[in-house]
Amino acid sequence: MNIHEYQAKRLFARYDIPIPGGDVATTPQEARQIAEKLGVPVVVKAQVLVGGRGKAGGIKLARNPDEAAARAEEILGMDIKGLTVEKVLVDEAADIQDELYLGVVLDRGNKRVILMGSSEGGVDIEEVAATSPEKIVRVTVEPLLGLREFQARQLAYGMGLDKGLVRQFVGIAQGLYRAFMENDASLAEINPLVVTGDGRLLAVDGKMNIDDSGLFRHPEIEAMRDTAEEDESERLAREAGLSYVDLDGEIGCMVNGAGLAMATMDIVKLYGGAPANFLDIGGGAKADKVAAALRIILSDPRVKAVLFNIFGGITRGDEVARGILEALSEIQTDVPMVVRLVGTRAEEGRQLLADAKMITAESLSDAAQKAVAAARGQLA
Amino acid sequence: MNIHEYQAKRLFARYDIPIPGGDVATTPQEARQIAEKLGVPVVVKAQVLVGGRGKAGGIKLARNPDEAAARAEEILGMDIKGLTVEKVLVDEAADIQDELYLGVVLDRGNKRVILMGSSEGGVDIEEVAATSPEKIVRVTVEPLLGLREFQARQLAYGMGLDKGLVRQFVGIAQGLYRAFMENDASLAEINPLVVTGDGRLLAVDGKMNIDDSGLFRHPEIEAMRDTAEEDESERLAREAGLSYVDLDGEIGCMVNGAGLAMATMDIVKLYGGAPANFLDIGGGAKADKVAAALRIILSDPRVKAVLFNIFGGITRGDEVARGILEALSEIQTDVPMVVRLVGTRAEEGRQLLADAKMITAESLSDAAQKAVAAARGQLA
Amino acid sequence: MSILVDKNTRLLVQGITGREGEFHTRQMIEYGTNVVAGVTPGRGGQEVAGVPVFDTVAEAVEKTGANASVIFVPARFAPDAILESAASGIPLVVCITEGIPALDMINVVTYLDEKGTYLVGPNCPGLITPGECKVGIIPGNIVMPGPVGIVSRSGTLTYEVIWALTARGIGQSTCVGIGGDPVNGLRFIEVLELFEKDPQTEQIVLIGEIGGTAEERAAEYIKANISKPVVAFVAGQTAPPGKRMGHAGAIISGGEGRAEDKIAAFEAAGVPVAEHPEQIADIIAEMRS
Amino acid sequence: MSILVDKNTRLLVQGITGREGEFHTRQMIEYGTNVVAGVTPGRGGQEVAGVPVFDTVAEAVEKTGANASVIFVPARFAPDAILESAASGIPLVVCITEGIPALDMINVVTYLDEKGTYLVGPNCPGLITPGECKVGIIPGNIVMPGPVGIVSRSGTLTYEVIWALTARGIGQSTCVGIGGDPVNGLRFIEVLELFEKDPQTEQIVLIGEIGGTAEERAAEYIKANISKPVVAFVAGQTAPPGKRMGHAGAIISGGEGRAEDKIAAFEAAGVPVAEHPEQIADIIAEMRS
Repeated sequence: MNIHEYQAKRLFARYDIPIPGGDVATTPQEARQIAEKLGVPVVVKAQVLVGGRGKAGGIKLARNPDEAAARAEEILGMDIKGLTVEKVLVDEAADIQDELYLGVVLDRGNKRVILMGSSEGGVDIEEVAATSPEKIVRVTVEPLLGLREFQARQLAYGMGLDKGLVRQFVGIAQGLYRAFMENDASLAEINPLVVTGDGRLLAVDGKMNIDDSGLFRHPEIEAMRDTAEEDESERLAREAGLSYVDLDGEIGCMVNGAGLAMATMDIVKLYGGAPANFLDIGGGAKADKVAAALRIILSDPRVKAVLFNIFGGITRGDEVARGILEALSEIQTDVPMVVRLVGTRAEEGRQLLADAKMITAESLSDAAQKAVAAARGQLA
Repeated sequence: MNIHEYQAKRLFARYDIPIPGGDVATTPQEARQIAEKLGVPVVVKAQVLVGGRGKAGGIKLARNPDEAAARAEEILGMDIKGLTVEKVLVDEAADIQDELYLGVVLDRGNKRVILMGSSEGGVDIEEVAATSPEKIVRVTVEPLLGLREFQARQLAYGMGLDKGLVRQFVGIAQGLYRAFMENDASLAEINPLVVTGDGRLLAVDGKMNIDDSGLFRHPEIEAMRDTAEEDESERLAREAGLSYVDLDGEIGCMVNGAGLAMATMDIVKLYGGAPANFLDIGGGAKADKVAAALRIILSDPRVKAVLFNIFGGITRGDEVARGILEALSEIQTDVPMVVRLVGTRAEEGRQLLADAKMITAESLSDAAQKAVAAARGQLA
Repeated sequence: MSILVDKNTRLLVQGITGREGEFHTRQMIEYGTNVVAGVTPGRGGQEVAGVPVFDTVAEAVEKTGANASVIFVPARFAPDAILESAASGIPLVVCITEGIPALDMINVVTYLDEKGTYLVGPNCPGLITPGECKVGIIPGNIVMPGPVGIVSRSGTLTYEVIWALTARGIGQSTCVGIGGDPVNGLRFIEVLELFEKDPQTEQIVLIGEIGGTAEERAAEYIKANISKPVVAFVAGQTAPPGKRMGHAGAIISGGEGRAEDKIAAFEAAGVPVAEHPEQIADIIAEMRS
Repeated sequence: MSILVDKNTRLLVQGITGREGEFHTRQMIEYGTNVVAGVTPGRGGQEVAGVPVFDTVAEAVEKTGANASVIFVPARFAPDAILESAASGIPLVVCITEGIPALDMINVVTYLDEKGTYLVGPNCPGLITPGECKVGIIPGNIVMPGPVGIVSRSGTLTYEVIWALTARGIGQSTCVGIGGDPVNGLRFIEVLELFEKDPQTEQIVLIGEIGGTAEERAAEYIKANISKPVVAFVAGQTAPPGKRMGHAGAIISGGEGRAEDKIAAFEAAGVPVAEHPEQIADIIAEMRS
């Protein structure tokens, strides 16, 4: 789960990381009031859970409260990569002398948490990694020891930080590490970490991703979830306990198992189609879950065909068939459907679906080709 | 540093360990009030930093507030192993069905923290270890992992605990472990951990020793120090930064280095004397520290001779000599003094002391023998 | 021969009294797995499917000589369960449980590495040596004994491949689902090493997916160390970056984890990459003919 | 020959700009120790006693090839300093600092054990190979090169013994003060093992004290593994139980740590135990005659 910049920074502040004064506005009037209270030039920043806000015009400077209101007016309601801006953060504009990068990430290959620092802040760290990898300094955290001060200093000196800033930096690095660990993050990032004209370090932008599996012990973070930012289908799927990702294609997919679901999407593409979604109903899904899944798929107007690929192990073919029938009993649809059922109670499932005007397939290749043809109106 | 039972239990309670209701009284009237408030039979317990209170008559049952006052009257002011009882703890009397032992200690040999549990509570665990070692169950905490739930369960099942009590026990074990770790303890002990008639676990007695080296980060524990319980000489020595332990003998010892100080005590004994104290002035002591040390030694009326054994490394012989002279300029004393100075600036030191009527010695054996003789009035 | 589990495996089931634990215990016994013990704290002394239940793993090991464990306990208790097995000296721990926080797993795998304990999973279907021993939830009716070793980050996708192989009359030595979590136990490399040493295994199937760099590392390792033919497949070519595709570990992020990079790495290592799951079986069949 | 330090030791001093650090750096240089670097964060680029100072140990090691470090930083920074040296690949770390919390040291020594880094101390005088290299604070003017290896939990008590040996014309191979803390690095056993292998060492002196069971373990080890003659001494026969005698580790508690038990253990292992420090030299002299 991702949280907004303002949420990440407020969380960082709880770990003694200095952030600019500021607050969130949902209207230009609120933006004006915040700017008035701050009494200094401000930056108005779109709060959307997607990268590239700056390039899209979602971050603007304002010298006074009137300008702040005007900039907020421009940004609120803006569409950034398909997401509507509902909130802006109005922050004190920092006196930026230098921009650094500091991030805590999970190094999956080495099964360790690492800290990365760079003197090249304010740009995408992946870009720095690609163009000047020597500008990125890394330290690996030993699970037994946690992040040690000497490691934070190694980062600081390695980044070529001014000696007078090292102590501040060490505090920030330790705070960011704690914020990462104590909130089950998979990413905690300050970019840029700014050196101000008067020699202070300031977290001007913040980003944090939380491990979904760890959310159960952080209800206060779960409460930060911005459902307005969430795709409607993805929200419904999450509530139904389904793993769902909305995509741009025309073939809806319902599969049991994440790897098989991806492989199903891929084979649709291989045969000339495009998947409309990733959808894993999980192991042992019952009819009601299957029905919910089908309703979500069919709610997408782009969907021109549905492909069911169920390899029964714990999941039973008859349960899946019942779920399909349940959903179809409520929804009127002309969308053609291709069903491939294999494994546990597949035969019973196929019999249940015999009257439902489904296209059946034996192999996955066969099913994918039929689904692509059906979406083109060449079948059914 | 040791803390009182009532302090240990209050600390345990902060880690969700159940303790009996109760409070501390310094007068019989207070004891009566506490018993009234509790409204049940109580136990009146002497709060002294020494073992064996029970056998000494320092723990008594009282069925009502009048009895509580009477028992407090008897216990307050009592002398237990040289310490005067200044406070009593008035606790609800528990309905004791069974007595267990639970302790967290540092296993020095293996450089690990271990938990020990036993179904034989209420008696000295060393006694259990000696008589029925199979009754003690141990688990070793991996530094990487901390105390894990499965380990607490292993203890519980190993102790033969009733299954219905295991969950409570696991919580108590984890609380005690955290109390140990978060307070830099060297020992945290519940003895007995009582099983009550209504199936609850209750920490009826508690003991905690704190690592002096860790005290700097626990000012709230440092504030628990009961200076009234402390030997006056030991308090003065602590304040002067000296390592001092009061003993029963007649030969005062001043030495630099802990090992050498012990060896000096031992050799005094070897030659028929008895050391009056352990005293390590530490490395590089200046004159004022030496003077403070000598004042403390001479304040002990049992002291019949003083032995200075200084092996100069960082410590300088002339500094030690100056400290001795400084102290002697203030104190009138007839106590004979034997000085052995070796190493850094020993010669200068000896010259400074030439006029001070000191007995000098070359070797440690020589010094010890002379000190023993001097204490017997056979020298000086 | 085979790897990790066989006729000599004496299996302990952690969470045996739970719904899933009991169901799969029966399935494993039915397949012929020697399930010697179950563990559920507080349920010691009971029996499930004829298997004695103990309160602690230590006691179960002592009384039954269990040498492998499989875990069916909820995510918040699973790290402790893994550690309990490892601390009790069990050399192979298989964790089926999904949804364990990644940061919890860091300490767990670090401890298991120090102990030299093998961990398969978490968030995996377990493993099966056809005709000998099933540990986990891979359907026993789709496998058959034979020469192909399978290692996979996926569950049902693996079944698909096994099915395709079996349909062509090609059996498997051992099928290992290493799981879809970002921080897990055995990775491709360790399992490849075991297959390389296993005399029964003649070809190896590696099923990867987007996320992380385990496939890239595996490709390098194969080039340097594996003499047996390997066929790879990578799921998620159509997955968008930044989105978690079901498995906690199946996400393209921080510029790493793309299917195309993984496929390129295999091709650079001379490992043929199938275009779809069933094609894996075709390639293996061709290799064997 | 000798153990742990010699002419090839390239020493780094952590906390070199502090009062103690600077003083002892000068003493060590004067003795002939090759002090190649100092480290104090924020003081990189300066010089102390002609020794270049760096901000981090990693940089100091890279620039100077330091292969041992000695620590003179205050107790609350010392664990970090030890870890910094170990993490930077230095194989021998000597920590003079007194007053480090015991629980901090548990994680530190666990990490160093995993890395295979030797730690001497903390709360120790360091070590000296007479005529070659002094690391720490043992006075250089009392030692002389020779055949006796010394290992001790104490500081000045060790000087006393060295002094007595030197006075009798008996030199030392290496003198190692392992320190008086309850949780420390090298123990008697590890140092005994090194002396056993060292051709220069002909006799070994072991100086123990009350607290813990290191002496009992050493006695067992000597009986089983040490062929060279060992003389022991145990300080604290007159110490009362439950009282800390200066050193954090010198306390009789929980029924363990008594001098009489330690002496009995040595005697049972056939190790002569001196009655007082000077007698150690007498016994060694007799052995050598």
